[in-house]
Order: sequence, then structure tokens, then C-alpha cells
Amino acid sequence: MKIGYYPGCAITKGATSEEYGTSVMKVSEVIGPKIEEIPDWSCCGASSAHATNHKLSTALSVRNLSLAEQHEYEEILAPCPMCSQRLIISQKDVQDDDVLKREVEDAIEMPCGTNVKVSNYLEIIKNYSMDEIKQKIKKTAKGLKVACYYGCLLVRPPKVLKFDDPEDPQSMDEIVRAIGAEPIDWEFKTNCCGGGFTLSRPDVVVKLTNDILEGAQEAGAHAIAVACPMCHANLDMRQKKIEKEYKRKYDIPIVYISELIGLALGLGAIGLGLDKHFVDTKSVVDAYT
Amino acid sequence: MSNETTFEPRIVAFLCNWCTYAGADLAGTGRKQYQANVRIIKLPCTGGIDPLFLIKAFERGADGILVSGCHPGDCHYNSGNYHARRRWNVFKPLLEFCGINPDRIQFSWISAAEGGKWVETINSVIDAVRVLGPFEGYQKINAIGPEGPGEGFAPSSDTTGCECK
Amino acid sequence: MGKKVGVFVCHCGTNISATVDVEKVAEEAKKKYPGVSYATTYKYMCSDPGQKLLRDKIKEEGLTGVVVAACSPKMHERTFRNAAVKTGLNPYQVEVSNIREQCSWVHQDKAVGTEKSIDLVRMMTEKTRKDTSLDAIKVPVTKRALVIGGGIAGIQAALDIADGGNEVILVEKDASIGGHMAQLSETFPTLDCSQCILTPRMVEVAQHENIKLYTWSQVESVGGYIGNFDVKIRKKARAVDLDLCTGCSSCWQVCPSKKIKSEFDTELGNRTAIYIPFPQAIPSKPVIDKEHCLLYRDARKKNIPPEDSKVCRKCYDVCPIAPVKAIDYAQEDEIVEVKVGAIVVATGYKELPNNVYGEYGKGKYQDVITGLQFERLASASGPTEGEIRRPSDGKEPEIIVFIQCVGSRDPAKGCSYCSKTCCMYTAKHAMLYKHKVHHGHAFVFYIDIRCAGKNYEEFSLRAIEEEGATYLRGRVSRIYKKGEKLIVLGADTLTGSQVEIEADMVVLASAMKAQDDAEVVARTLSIQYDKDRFFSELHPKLRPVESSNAGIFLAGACQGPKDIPETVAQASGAAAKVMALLSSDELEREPVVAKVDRLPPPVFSTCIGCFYCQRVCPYGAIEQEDIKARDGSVIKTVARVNEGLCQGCGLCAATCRSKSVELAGFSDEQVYAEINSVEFN
Amino acid sequence: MIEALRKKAEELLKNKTVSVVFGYGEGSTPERTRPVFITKPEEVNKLTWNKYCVYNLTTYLKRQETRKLGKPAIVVKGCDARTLIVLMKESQIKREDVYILGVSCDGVGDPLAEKCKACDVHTPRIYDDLIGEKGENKELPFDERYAELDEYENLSEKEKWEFWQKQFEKCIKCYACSNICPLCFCDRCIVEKNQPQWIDPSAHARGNLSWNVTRAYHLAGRCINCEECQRVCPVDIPLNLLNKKLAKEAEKNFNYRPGYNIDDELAMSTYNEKDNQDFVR
Repeated sequence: MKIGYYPGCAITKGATSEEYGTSVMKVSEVIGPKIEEIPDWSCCGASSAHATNHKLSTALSVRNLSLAEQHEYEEILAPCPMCSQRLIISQKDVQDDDVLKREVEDAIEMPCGTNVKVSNYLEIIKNYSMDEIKQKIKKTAKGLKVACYYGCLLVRPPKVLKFDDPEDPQSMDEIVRAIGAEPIDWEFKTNCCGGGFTLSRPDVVVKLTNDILEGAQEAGAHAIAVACPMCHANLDMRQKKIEKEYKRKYDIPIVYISELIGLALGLGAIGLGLDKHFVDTKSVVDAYT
Repeated sequence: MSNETTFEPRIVAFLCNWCTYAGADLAGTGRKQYQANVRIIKLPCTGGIDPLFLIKAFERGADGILVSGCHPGDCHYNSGNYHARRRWNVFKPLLEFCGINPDRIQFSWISAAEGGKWVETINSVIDAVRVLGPFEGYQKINAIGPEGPGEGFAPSSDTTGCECK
Repeated sequence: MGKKVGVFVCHCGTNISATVDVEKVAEEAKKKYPGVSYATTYKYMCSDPGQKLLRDKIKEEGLTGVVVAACSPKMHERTFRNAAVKTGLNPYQVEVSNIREQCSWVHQDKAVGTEKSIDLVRMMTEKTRKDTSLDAIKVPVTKRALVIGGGIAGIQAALDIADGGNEVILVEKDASIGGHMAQLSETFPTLDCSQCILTPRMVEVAQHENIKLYTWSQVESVGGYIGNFDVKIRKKARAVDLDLCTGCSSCWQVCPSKKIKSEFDTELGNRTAIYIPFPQAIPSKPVIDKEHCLLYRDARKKNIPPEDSKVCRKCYDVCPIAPVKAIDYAQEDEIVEVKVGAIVVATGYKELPNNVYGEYGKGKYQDVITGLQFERLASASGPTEGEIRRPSDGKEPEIIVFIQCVGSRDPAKGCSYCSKTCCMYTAKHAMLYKHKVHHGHAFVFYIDIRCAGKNYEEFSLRAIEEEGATYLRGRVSRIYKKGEKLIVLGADTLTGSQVEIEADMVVLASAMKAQDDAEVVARTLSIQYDKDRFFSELHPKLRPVESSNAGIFLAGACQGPKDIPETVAQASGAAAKVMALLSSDELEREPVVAKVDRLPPPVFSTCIGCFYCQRVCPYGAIEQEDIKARDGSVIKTVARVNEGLCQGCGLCAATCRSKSVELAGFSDEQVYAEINSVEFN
Repeated sequence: MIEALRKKAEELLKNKTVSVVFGYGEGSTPERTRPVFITKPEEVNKLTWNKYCVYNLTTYLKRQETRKLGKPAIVVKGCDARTLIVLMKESQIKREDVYILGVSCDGVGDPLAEKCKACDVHTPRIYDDLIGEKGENKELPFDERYAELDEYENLSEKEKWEFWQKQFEKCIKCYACSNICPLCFCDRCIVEKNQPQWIDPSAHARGNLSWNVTRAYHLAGRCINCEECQRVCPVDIPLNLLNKKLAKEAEKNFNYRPGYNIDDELAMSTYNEKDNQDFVR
């Protein structure tokens, strides 16, 4: 089976979170499944588009689904949860609304891609690669306490996404356990990081991210694992500012789950992009033996 | 038979006493308007509806039939509608196999509280049959009988055998 | 001789005549329908003069059948039939054609309505021509009632019926009667102590000469029908002989298993393995919890009879009864068979457990408790002797948050309904809390405050105005633990702001749900239940205590969420119904029952004895009958309907391939005539 | 096999286990067989067994004339044995009142009967004695067993109607179909009921649809597709197509095959709360 890879604007080459994309690609080369970038993909219609024009954002999103179906992909991996959520919701919207479907088809000049399955990164790893991880693991991060932070987009809205338990998701915890690290039980797995307000209301973001960092630290986390470029940016990039504002030292590395897997597979830290983070990730890299 | 200009479908509805008949009453109490093309026959339970009743209704000129009773689990007699559902599960495909359009014989669960659903359902059955047109096939066979065209009402003594009273 | 049918078309004021030309309907009937010898219209057929007209014309015209074209038969079929009886006409020769609910009210066009009415009246006339006279079936009544469930509903019903001079059998599945009400601290809106008002009634039950009490028992099966139910009750082995035991308490004092979570104390307190649920239990005699008792555990492990285990026999040893001890490890379940004439179902409700909401911690926070748990905390007989203390560390909570509608009004959690009692008990909780923790602060999150009831509104206002509880209109989105505190995140929709409260304890006003085994009970009793598994009343307004199965009545929260006053009222209502039923020696039932044909020899019956009818009958009303020759040899075995059991659904008739079974009132001839006369205009 | 059959029959008659043996005998030509009812041990040589034994002898269990002969031993193929199971479930015979001489069968008819094409009861599933080798009854896939229907199910609605009308028009209401059917055992058939007369019994097209549809429906969840109705129909109406269609629906919807397992509840006398209701509004 071929899986189409949809990087989206945040993690594609040269983008702010390209280390997520890079590490996803590198990990997939080792443990599969085989992924191929969907040719000519476009914006998923997130952020400005879906806030201002429903039809436009739906058309943008569905265009990618249609492209994927044209290239005969049965499943799409969209590692950025903003993208996977937009793709899934748009697909449902056109499935449920014939009028919208026709309008979108007029706009994109293709039949709507209503059949292709859209998966986030955790889903792909869980469904295809858990055994591979166990077989190909080279190093384990024994003793590394990881707070798995899912954020809001991976599991919500649960009625549409139907992925994991929206109040207490476990899929990332399972992956962390598979690479020999220790997922901790903590309270903020699905709390909001303030994503949407990152530019308009940084004060809100700072408060919300502080709650998350504080929760992780109190639960004894050595690192926070994420699967979302937005979460990563807010927790990693703003950590210094938060520390200053709340007069509290965190110094908690924020790492992508794909980077954690990569390290376990013996891939180089720099190749995985662990040098590109604001908070030093050395402690995480060193935890692998 | 059918009027050349406008065809008005003739629907016979077999309703259970406890749910759908009461639901149809509720539609009335709420003055919910619907098309008048239906004649209702009340029976205690859908479980008591013999497929012969439906065949007879077609013989007597019905263009479509609706059978409706309590939702599963709500049967006044506990399991009547479950048994009925079994029957229709084989009887409906049999009629379809013989070339009767599925829209001419329809089933629904309508509770005593669902006056609105009764109106929607009966209207849509009538509309569906209106699209299909008169059940000419059956009317043709009826016309072959020795008593001439089977259409219309004949005093019951002619058709129910001898009246030994 | 053919039947002489009279047709009476009702105007119903203008309800019918406005959209149906009633005169024309009557005219058509008279002119065209075979067998119609008289037809007329009248303004109000159901009125006294209307009924008189009916009676007079039956006599004058010598009518042998009647069709009244009027409102739904559900309204006045009985009225017209009763009127006919007075003239000597059999009531089942009277039929109602529904031209109001199913014609005049739903079709505007007068021409259309008139045509349809003509058809409807004709169909009913044809049916009437095939009507046969039927006699009501008389069945004797067993003057004894069964009450299932020993909560306040069951207690009230049992006492009322017993006071009326009838025998009552009260069955309770737990070791003591009392139900949820025994667990409550104080009751709204008067704040009187729940146990203080309940326990005297419990004692009354125990001492009433007309009441036979079976605790630790369950109804196993119910057969029969109104007036004559056959009930099997399973008395579960309690390992204690109730006749010998005096309830001296020696055994539970010596029991070494002391750390078993008490169900009565909502797991906030402990009990022993041999125990009475609470001090005022009725009967005040213990039961052994075989799950936890060391002896039974040992016996299970070694696969030996419990009486052979030697692990711990402290309760037996200490039992002062002689010569035979009251403790009997070998006791087995016993099945008791009783006959009763009526049944009251009062099986109560279940509280939604606190592990349903992920956002409230899914039950992992000890200090997030349910309303019922708070009742135990606030109860003087509870695990904290009435002091409000946190389950986790025993500290007094200084900030407490109450959340209403947890489960209720939330279709996502399976309860779309309002649990009705929570607004009131939350107000009560806030008050009790303030009475006990003077410096504390109570917050209440609510969607709406629904306190409709006598003195209820005043009561809830008291919580706000006098006791100073802070009511916030909004939902709580999240509870999480931070150190020793519970952080409660919510919305205050009146100010449009986010609220974050550092609370010490959270109380969830959890929904009242149907009992887990409600479906099983419903099936055992052959009664209906609704989408939420609460038992259905026969009519939501006019028959609120009758179930769908005649002779079985409903009381209390098994029919839907209710508070105590409502429960007691319904229980007394059910009791009144039971007493009315038991007051007569014989019952009359609608003769709408099935009958298998019988013919002269050599056929005897067209029934061939395939017994499909027996298999489909929901009531076990079909029996096998051997038709025997003179020498006693069986000629054929055929079906026979037990009229007492038959409820008249007609399943058998529709299943019978040779149509050897017919349903009286809906006979083959009648249905045929009705279908055969469908004629559209 | 014939020898074994005759020997067994002789033994049963001699030791009075049964008073009659229902079996197949030589017909007027080699391609024909006819039913024989043997009551004397010395007559067992009349019994035969060959590929022309297409009939389902269980139909004689319902007839007064043959019932009078006393407890029978009956020769049944695997398919016929399924009828026996249905008859037992429907209280028409008791297990102890019939001695079952099962024959293993590779198919009958020349050319091979339609019913044998997807046979998965070469060895009867119930018998007292088995004549012939015990073979394996490999269950065939659902689609294969009902493949005969595909052609007709794929017709358009209009074609279906016309096809069946053409067939039913031929019906002369001779009731051979119900007379031969071992499961049409009512003392009074519904078509004989005249108060009221649900089905017009006279030999003209009116009422033919009612009759043929009702006959088939009354066999729903019961018919084991022995094809006897179709075989005896003097005007060649493919009656078994209707029966088979119902068998298919019963198996698809209720996972039930009549006469297959004696412990199965009769399909049309029971229900499952999860029965299909896609067609219900």
C-alpha cells in the first residue's frame, strides 16, 4: 500500500518546523511505512482561510485529497495535526453537503476526494510500525521521563476525528514506552497551548503554556514530547519568556515524537534536527544508551 | 381505473393499535396536514399482520402499502414487531423478486409520540408511489377474472363465499 | 338474516363537519352500503343526548350492528359500546370509524375529506357486518400483592396495600430494606433527617402482620396475568438463619475482614465480611459477603464445600444461639413460589458513577465525589459522623465546588433527560456544607436552576441568599489536580468570563440512571421501558402508575427520576390501583383473544399441530391438546389458546398457515371485509 | 448398495422394527423409478437405488393412505433427510416413529438435477442406518448454492414482473405443487378456506399471483429445495426459484438453513433483536 505524504506549510523543507518533517521522513525510511510526497500539494486551508471563508478553506483542503486519490493513495499521512484535522473535517463537510461538494468540485476542477483516509503521525506509527520499532531499536532511553503532550488538535473534535480518548489519550504514551522511555501520568495532555493566539494574544499563550510546563515539571518530566509544530513552537520558543515572566526555571526540552523514535533507531541527533530547538536537547540525546 | 389527467395513488396502511395508530391520532390532534390518499386498517400488532392482507390489498386496487408499528423494544406485546420484521425480511424480497417495486410496499416504526414522523412517512410513501404511477400490472390481472374487472367495491357477500346465516 | 347496521356520523361540533360533509357521508351510507338500514348525523355523539339517540335508534330500528363515525376509537369506543349494552346489544357489535383524528383534522379540502370519510365509514361498516358477539372474560383474582424493591417507594406501596387489609410480599435484593433514602443525610426542602423519618416506616414493614418480607432475594420469574400472577422468588443464601438469629452483633464484631468497602457508605467507609449494611437495617440480621469472607474464599480456592473449610469460623464460634447456631455456611439458595393478583415495581435507580467524565478525572481523584457520597459524608451515621472531610486526607475542605447536571442533559453521556432532583439536593448540599464549615465557600455550577415544587424555589434561594453559595451559570470543562488542590476550570456565561477555582473538594450532581438490570427486570415482567431504560407508564398523563402489562404497576424512580415526595405519591397511587384491583373477586377482560377452530369429527380442527403459534406466542398462551378417540388413543394433537393468558396480539393468527387460529374482534372475516371494501374515489 | 439396502429392509421387516419400507422401485422404463411400499420381507427385491431416484419420499409421511401402513422405514437422500428434520421440528413426526435409511448420494437425475449441483449433503445429516460410503459433506459457499438465482435477480423490475406473469398465467391451479410437497401438510390449505376466501381457487389468472406467492411464502424458512413442486408442475412453472429465493433471504438475514441442524430454532418462529431492518423507515 502506498501512503501519500502531506507535509503542509509548517514542516516542509525550509519551514519553521522542518525538523519535524525531516525526522518523520528519516524514521519512515527505517521502520516504514513507505511514504511519498503528494505532488503539487497546496495549503490545507488552516488558520486564516478557515477563519474567514469556509468554502475556500474546504476547497483548499479537498484539493489535496483529490490529488491524493488521483495518484491512487488510499491513505494520507499529515503529521501536522492542524493539517490532518482540516483535511478530515473538510472531507466530512463535502460528504455531508452535496451543494458544497458541487461548489468545491467546480472550484478545484476535480472530483472530491471523499474516500482517501487521512491519518496523523501517531496513527500511522501505531497502525504500521510498532512491531518495526521493537525489532529495529538500537538504543533505549531508559529512565527518561517523558510528558506526552497531545494538545487539542489531535483528538478534537472527537466526533469527527474519532482518534483515541479525547480526555486521556494513550497512543503517544505507547510509542514512548516502546522506545524504552517512561511516559508520565500528568494532567495537561490535551490542554490548549494557546495555538491560535500565538501572534494576537501572546499574554494568553504565555499563561497557558506556563500551566503546561509547570504541570510537566511537577509530574517529574525530563522532556515533553509533541506531535504538533504549533505546540512545539509555543512550548519551546517561548520557554525563556515564560521563565522570565513567571520567575521559574524550566529548561525542559520539547521534542517531536519522531525525533525520540529516530534517536532510538540510532539516527544522528543533528540529522533529526535536534540542534534546531531553542531549549537545549542534549539531555534527551544523552539519555539514550 | 386511473384518471388520465392526475393520478392519485391509493395507499392502504396497516397500523398497530398501540404505536403507529396512536401516532397518526397524535398527528390529528396536532392538526398536522397530510395527503388524503391513505386508508388505515387498524390491527392490535404488526405481528398480527398476515402477508395475505397485503396481497389482498393489492388485489383490491392499492397502488402502495405501508405497514407500521412500534419501534423495536417497544412492542406492547413485547416481541410482536420482531416477529413481523422477520416476516417482512423474507416477504418483501419475494415480492421484489416477482417484479413489484420496493416503494410499493414499505415499512416503518412510528411510536405513539411520533405524529410528525407519521406525517413525513405517509407523505413520502404517497409521493414515491405517485412517481411510480398506478399499479397497472396488478390491475391487469385483476381485470381477467370471471367477474370482470376486479376494481372497485363489490358487496362482500359476492366475494367471501357463501353466507350461511 | 343479514345484519342491520346503523351508521351515526358525528359533527363533533364543527371539528368534523367543518371539513367533512357529514350529511353526505350518512346519505351515502344509507343509499349504497349493503346492510345499512339506518344512518343519521348528530352534533355530539358522545354527549348524553347523542348516546340516547344511539340507544333509541338501536331499539326503534332493531339495529344489530352500529358504526359511529367520530373521533379516534381510543377516545370513545368504550362510551359507545357501553351505551349499546344498555339496549341489550352486544358491545362488540359496535365499531368506531375514525373520521376526526385521521380525516377531518388532517385534511383541509372538504371534498377530499368527505370522500375519504365515505371510504372509512364503508370499511368499518363492512367490518361490522362480520362482527360477532363476544363476552367479556371473567377471571378470579388472587388477593395478594407483590412489591418488588424495598426503597421508600416499595415501603410506601407495601404499607398502603397492607393497611388496606391485603397480603403483601415485599422483595428486596439487598440485605436490608431502606434503599437510597436510608443513605441520605437530610432531606429537602425541610432539612429533616432522612433516617429519622424513614426508619419508623421500615420497622412498620417488619412488624406488619400483612407483610411478608424477603430481603437478599430477587424475583426470578413472573408468569400468569392480571389477577393471577405466578411468581418465583429466589432467596439468596445469606449463610445466616433468619429464624434463629437475634441480631446480637457478636459475629460482625469478631469478623477479621474489616476493610471491605461499604456499599451503603458509597465506598467511603468500611464494613466486615459478615455485616448488616447499616445500624438500623431491617431485618437487623447479618449476611455473609461470600466474595470477601475468608472462609468462602478458602473454600473456592480449594474447591471444597464452605462448611469444610477451617480457615476462619470466628462468626460461627461466637454465635451465642444454641443448640443450633444461626450461622449456616452450607445454606443454599431457595426458590419460593407465590401467587399474587397484582405487582408493584419499585426497583429504584442507580447513580451515574463518577468515572464517566474524562474531563473530571474519570474517577481517579479521590476528592471528586458524587452527590450520594456527599450525602454519606454529611450524614451523622456516615463514615465521618457527619463532618465534611476530604476522602483523600480527612481535611476539611475550605473551598468546595458543586457541579450540576453531571450526566444529566448531556446526550454525549447517554442521558438526554433532566434528573430533576439535583438542583434541589445541590442547594441542600451547599447549605449543609455551610452549616458544618462556617468559614468555607461553596461554588455551584449550573445550567438552569429547576426547583419547581412546593417550597422548592424558596429553598434554593435560601442557599444563595442566606447561605451565600456562589452560583455560577456555566459548565465545568476540566478538573485537574495541582498539589493538594483541585483546579476547576469553568465558564461563567452570565459575565462571559472564564473561571478558575482552586478547590479542595468537588461534588458531582450525578445523573439518576435506570438500574443496570432494568432490561432484565422488564423482560421478566413483560413490561415496556423507554430509551433510557426507565419503565414506561401506560399513558404519560392519564395512566402514570400502570405499566404496559395489566396488573403490574410502577412506583418511584424506576419509572423516571423523582424526588421523595413524588415517589411516595406515586407509590400510594400504585397502591390505590392495586387495592381497587384486589377489591373485586373477579376481573373482566376484553375478549380480544385468539381461538383455534374446532370442527366436528373426523376433522376435529383444521389445526395440523405444527405449533408455530406456540413458539411465537409472547405469553405462553398456546397449549397442546390431544384429541382422543373413545379408546383413549390420540387422534391428533392440536393447539389450544389459554384465554386467561392470551393478550390478543394476533401473532398466532398471522403465523398460522392454514388460518386455523383467529383473533376475536379481528377475525379473518372482519379483516377481510375491511380490506375488501377499500375503495378509493 | 442395492443389496445392502434390501438386506437392511428385510431385516427391519422381519424383526418387526418397522411395518413398512418406503423406497424406490423399478419404473416402467429404465430411466424411471417409482415409490414402493414394502410390507413383506420377501418383497424387498422390489427395492432399488440408482441415479433416477429423484423423488423425495418423505411426502408419503403426510398421507393418510401410507400412514395407515404403520411405522415406516424410509429411504432418504441427504436432501430428503433435511425434510425429516423440519418435519420433526414442526411436530409432524416423532424421531422414534420413523426408521431412517439414509443413502449416500452423488446426485440424481439425468441430466443432473439442479438441486444436486450445489449439494453439500451427500451423506444424510440424520439416519439410523447409512447405506453406502460415508462421504464428506463439504459446505459450499453461499453464493455458489444460490447461483441459479443470479440470472433472475439481475432482471429489471419490469422484466421480472413480465417473466413471472407469463409463468403464473399458465397456472391451472391443479395444486400438484402442494400435494407433492412434503411440507405442505395442512389438513386444510389456506386456498381451501372459503370463509373468507383469501385466494381465488379457480383456474384463471386472477388470484394466481396470490396463490403462487403465498405458497412460496408458506415455505419460507422451511423448504429444503427438493424441487418436487417444480418437477410435478404440469405447466412447467419454475416454482423452486421462488422457494430458493426465500431460502436465500432466510439464510442471508437469519443465518438459517432449514433441516440442517436439528437444534436450530425454526427461522420463522423466532427472531433476533438484531435482525436486519435496513428496509424499515
